[in-house]
Amino acid sequence: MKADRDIEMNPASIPDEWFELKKKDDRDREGIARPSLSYWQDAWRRLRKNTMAMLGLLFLILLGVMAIFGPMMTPYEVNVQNLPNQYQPPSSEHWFGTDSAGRDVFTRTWYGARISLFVGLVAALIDVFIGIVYGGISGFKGGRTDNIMMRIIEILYGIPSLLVTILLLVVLGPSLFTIILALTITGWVGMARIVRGQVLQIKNYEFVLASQSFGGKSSRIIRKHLLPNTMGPIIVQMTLSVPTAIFAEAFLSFIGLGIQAPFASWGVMANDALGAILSGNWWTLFFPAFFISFTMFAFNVLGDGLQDALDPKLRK
Amino acid sequence: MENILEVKNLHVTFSTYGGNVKAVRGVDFHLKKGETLAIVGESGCGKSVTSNSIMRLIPNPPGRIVAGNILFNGEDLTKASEKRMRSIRGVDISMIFQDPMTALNPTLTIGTQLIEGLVQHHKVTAKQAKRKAIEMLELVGIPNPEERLKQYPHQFSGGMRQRIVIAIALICEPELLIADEPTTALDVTIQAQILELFIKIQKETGVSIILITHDLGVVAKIADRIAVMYAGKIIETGTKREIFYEAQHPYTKGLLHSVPRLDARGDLKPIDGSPPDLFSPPIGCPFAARCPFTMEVCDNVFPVQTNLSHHHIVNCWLQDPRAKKSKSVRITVDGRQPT
Amino acid sequence: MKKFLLLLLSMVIAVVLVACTTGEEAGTETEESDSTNEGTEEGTEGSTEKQSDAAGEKVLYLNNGIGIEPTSFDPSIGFDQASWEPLNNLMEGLTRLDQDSEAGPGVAEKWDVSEDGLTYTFHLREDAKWSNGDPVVAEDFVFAWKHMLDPNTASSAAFLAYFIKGAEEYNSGDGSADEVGVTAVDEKTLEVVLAQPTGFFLDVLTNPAFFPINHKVAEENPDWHAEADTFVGNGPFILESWDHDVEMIFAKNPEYWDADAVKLDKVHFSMINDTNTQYQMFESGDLDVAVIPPEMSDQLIDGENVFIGPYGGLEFYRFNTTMEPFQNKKIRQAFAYAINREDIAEFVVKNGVEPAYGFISPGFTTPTGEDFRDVNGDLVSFDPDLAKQLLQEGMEEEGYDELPPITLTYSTGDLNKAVAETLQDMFIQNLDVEVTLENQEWSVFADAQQNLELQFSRSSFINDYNDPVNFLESFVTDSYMNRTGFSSEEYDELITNGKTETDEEARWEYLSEAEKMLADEMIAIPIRYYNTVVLEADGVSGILRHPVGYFDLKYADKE
Amino acid sequence: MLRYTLKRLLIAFITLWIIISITFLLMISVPGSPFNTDKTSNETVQANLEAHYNLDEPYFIQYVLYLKSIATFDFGPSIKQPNQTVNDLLGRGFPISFELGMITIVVAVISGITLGIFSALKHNGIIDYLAMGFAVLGISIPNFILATLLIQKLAVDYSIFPVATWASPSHMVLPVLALATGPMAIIARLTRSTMLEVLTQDYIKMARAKGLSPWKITIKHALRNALMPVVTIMGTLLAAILTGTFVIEQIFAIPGMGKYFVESINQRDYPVIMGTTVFYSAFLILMLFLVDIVYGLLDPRIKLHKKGGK
Repeated sequence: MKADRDIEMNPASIPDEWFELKKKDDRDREGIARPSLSYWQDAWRRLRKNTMAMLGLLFLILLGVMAIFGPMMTPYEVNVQNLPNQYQPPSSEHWFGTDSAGRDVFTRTWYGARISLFVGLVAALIDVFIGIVYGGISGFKGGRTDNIMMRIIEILYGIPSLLVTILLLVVLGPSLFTIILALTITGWVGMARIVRGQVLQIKNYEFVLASQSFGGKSSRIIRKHLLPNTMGPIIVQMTLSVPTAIFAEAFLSFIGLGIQAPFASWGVMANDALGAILSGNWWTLFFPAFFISFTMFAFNVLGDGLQDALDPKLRK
Repeated sequence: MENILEVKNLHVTFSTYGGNVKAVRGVDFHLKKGETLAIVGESGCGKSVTSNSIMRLIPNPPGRIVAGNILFNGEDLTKASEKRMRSIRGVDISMIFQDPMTALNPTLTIGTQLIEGLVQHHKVTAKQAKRKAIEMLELVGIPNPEERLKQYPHQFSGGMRQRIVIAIALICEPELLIADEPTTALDVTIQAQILELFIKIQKETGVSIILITHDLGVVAKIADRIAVMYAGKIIETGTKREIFYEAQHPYTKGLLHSVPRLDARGDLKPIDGSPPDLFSPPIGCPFAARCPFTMEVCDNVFPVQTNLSHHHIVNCWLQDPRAKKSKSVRITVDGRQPT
Repeated sequence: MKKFLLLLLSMVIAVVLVACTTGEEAGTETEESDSTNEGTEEGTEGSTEKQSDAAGEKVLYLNNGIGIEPTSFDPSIGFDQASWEPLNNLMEGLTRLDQDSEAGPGVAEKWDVSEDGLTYTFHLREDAKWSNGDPVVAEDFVFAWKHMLDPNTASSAAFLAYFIKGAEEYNSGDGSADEVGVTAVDEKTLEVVLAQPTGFFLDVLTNPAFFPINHKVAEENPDWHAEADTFVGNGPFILESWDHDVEMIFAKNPEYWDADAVKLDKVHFSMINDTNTQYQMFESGDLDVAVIPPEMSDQLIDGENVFIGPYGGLEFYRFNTTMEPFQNKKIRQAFAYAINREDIAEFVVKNGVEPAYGFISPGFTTPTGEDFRDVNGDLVSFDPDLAKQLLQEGMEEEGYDELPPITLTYSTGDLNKAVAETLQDMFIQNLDVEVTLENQEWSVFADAQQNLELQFSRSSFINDYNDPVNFLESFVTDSYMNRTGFSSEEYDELITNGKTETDEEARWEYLSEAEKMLADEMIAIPIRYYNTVVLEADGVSGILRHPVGYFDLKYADKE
Repeated sequence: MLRYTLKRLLIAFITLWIIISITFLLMISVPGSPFNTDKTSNETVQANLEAHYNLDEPYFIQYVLYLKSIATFDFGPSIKQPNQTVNDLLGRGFPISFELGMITIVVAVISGITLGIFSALKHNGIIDYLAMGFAVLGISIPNFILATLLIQKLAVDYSIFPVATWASPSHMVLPVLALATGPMAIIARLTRSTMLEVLTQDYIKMARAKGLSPWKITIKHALRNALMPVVTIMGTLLAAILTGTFVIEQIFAIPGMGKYFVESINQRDYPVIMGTTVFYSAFLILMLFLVDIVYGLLDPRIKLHKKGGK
């Protein structure tokens, strides 16, 4: 870009023909400076510019791919033991080494990814579902219904969720199903509050009122106004609740209420291998811990990126 | 009268992810003691950037004054240290912001916000500061000032808040007051009150004012001189009279026609199109794309300055003798305006 | 040269001391006078140390077992390792395990046994005193034992006293306290009448459940045992302070009759129940004794400061014979032969444990002086081919085309889980049988196992007293410990004989038969024996760790 | 204000009552009796024990008895430690957990806010990246791994701090560090983003236009406003720290309530589980209540009586 574009030419040297009025047709060349993008295209455009968020997204996609195909890349079965072969450091045979029962850590890591991601995603999706239904009804209906529903939320909000989760698992016994159940039983409250807040806010936005008064179709209102404005915060909240669930599961495995053997989530694998800090069999702890941390990290930066990208107020 | 402020060839650039935005591109103007200069233009034309530059309040990064001088009483503010600037801000030059709803910190009492500048710059006792604060509130017309000092911004109406903001700006008795769209966020009735206040204050204190606005009604009321900005450049300056009745630049004319006036006949005539993208501003006249009288030259060369009178300066090729000779131009300009 | 002089001096003192004690004991008859002598010898050593180490106090830093707060220091209530290990050092029963892990004199200096083996008369030491200065009297034992048997006390340990006449009846609510065969003949003489002859009764008495209670103190303050201020003991140490869930500090008990034998001035019991943390504290020098985290076993087990000793106990898995397919003996055997115990011991449990090819752990000496384990030999082995064949035969017998689903249940715990996972894998690889794993919290698990709700479940057994019958009697019909649905008159009879037969050789023969029968029926699969493995810091010595019984710091020393 | 307070109190009590009921319901539906030990105890003995703890009464009676005892702040005896009442355990454990929790929250808040402010002031600078990298790392590592790592490195390998227990200030460093890192990171990120938002506000520009020093602007104008979101998440953070203590107290052998809670779960010690749960909840609810009030004090715009409907 030339910095001195607007340098003044010697006015005398300007040809006289330049001082004729231009025809109208020639003048529409300004065109549209920026193609008008839909909300999602625009969000995606802005997300792409955020390097960290894109790295996070890339990591998560890779993780998903590896969770599906990772175990197929080795000749080892996830649960088959080879006791004399225990605690082998990483090598060309066992890329991530072997654990206390001589099982291949690489294979187990991806099985663990399946379970951890499953717990995280399902718990988050259920949260979203209940949250949208509850928060949506509360926000839309308003008035007395809203009042009562919000009182209930307020009451539930005070309940320390992890305590209830622990109690529930003590009673029901830990399994994939009960862990997800226990995590969601109080987890949706936050989501419901967010959805309700958004719905309430948008319901009163002038543009919604306006398009209603112009006889706008409700499907159009929902698609054009409600979805973009509520989905943003919901998606951002989801990117936070997935790793929270994964973390909670890891915490539960520390106090002995994690997924049960022979299944192993990352949390269980890490907890089982805590002694590796003492013994120097670092690979048994490092890989599950690394993936827990990095997944958390990736979801966090992606969440931050999405928050910026999806915020309609920040739309340039 | 001497110039209290001279801005010469000011260039301000913001670097963003998308590239450099040249928000201000060579602005020149001056201000005399006790004078009110209005800078008008559409939003995004660089008015606020110019005024913030004078206060050196451009966030850096991303903003940067790349060239030019700002002479305040002969001192070049572009070269002043941050410490020196702090001693000027609030004391010699004050500023009033657009939205009185957000310009006051919601968590502090207005008393605190009033006197903190005073306490910062002058060694005054709490008692003196309070007395001065009450005096200022009285000046700007807040009833029961003593009680009001203890209250929080949310306990005031918008107009009241703007009065407080003005009081804050004036408490150290500055020589220059920059008012950035001081009435935009207010109701019309309140607007009038605030403008009256400005006039009253200027009469009482003799402060010089730079008024930044896009509202020509406001300008008509209190400005001595007017500078019209478009896309980072000043395209026409002149006295109030010269601009309102003898405007030469098509943009200025367009601006005047887009204001509803009781005495004007006919329809409102909005200006078509939107200002150019300042990421890569046009080489020639920035208004060329929207101008009804665009010539080939407008697209390629920025117009030279034409001094129509001592004050009245315009940057437009239509003032060039060659354009005046051109048949097509003469017919269109002198005849009916094309739409 | 200096050392030699010290040694000489200490020997002189020792001789004087021995002379004194023997003088006092002159004319008394003790069945096991050997150990008495040994005790006094230790006493002299103690005084030697004291003089040579006058500079500073000897303080030993321990973690209390697996690092938890004692349940209770009421001997009848604290029925677990965390309570009884410290209690064994704060109190003393009629008998006390000596350095050879045999029951020697404790508070009882000597005792007489009647011809029929039913009546024991204990003669209490004149100088046995409580830490508050009261003499230990026969009434203290009567009080303590009846307290234990009182149904209202709800002591879990009460069954240990069922050898005593009238004890079971009183404890079950069918009899009265007066009918229990314990009487204080005089202040220092206690008479105990048994329900049936019990050869190992003196061993049973070393168990903390049979410790005395200072009845004067207890009658005044039933919560005497709850805090350090009110606790009154009669053992080598006194409870100096007890910061609940944090630390207990023991100090040498000057009132103890054998105080001279005690070398340590203080013992700190901390309560750190994280295996890694307590090991890290050992590493940093904050603890003198620690257990080895499983991951560290390979690196540490051969080290110099590792104490490895036998510990009477067995880890095993129970079949539920009332549930398919384990009603079939051959199928049960098939599972037993499919397990590679060697691998489990070496790679999973580690810490030098021995794989179990029988039920009774090594360390029980027969009347002929041999080890019971050697006499009865290996009763099961690892033989995948035999296992498959047995499974085939068993399935044919039952007419199965395929096995009903099998669930293996274990109580929550890292090691339990690791062993269970290994078993699961071994059944797939060696038997081609898939079993499902399930874990339950301990009390749920115990309840379910008790109620025969589990098909195939983990168990462990730690000996309470030094006799094989302790384990074997678990499987008699209707025993609380049976938990397999197994019932055999023949077996019941073997056990009854194994308990009451007065001819020791014949009695051990019954026990041998009983174990063989258990192995043939294979109602439970032995996995591995327990052992004691601890790290001891340099300079720590003399801690007694018995194969059966609780550890003893009486002779412990630290340089 | 009074009306609002009363209303909040009522809600708090209902929440507490629900927790008590849930706890009770879950506990009675637990299979297994708390009186199982490895060794035999006959049925009479069991029955005696159960009678002693009212476990033989009908559930409804048990429930009423339990509510009654909670109302009188009596959580009953511990089953596994017969000499101890739950009140004893709480009385011993709570001060320690409270100390741990409070030190942690103070450390987390102070360091988190400081970190957040510096990041925001040096937006997109090296300090910002370092601080945020550290913060994200703090959020990402499970605290049980962090705790074990800290012990091995700082206590065992370099002997800078003691390994475990809760005896002197130097004993507190590692557990507080392990527990505070997560919340600190959350606070730092939140402070940074709100600071960045606040710094673009007109009133900050106004303060600069008054010629105030950056330091004064940060402390007086920006910080106070940036703190408000931090206050609103305080309740959540307290809950997180509280559950974090379960892990930290276990690893560092700190005799606080978290240790009792985890042990009681493993031992099925009903009264202790119920007592600690109810106590924890009551404490948290109280804290949430206080947070609401502090928020009201910090932000004069929040009229407490208006906020009830939110």
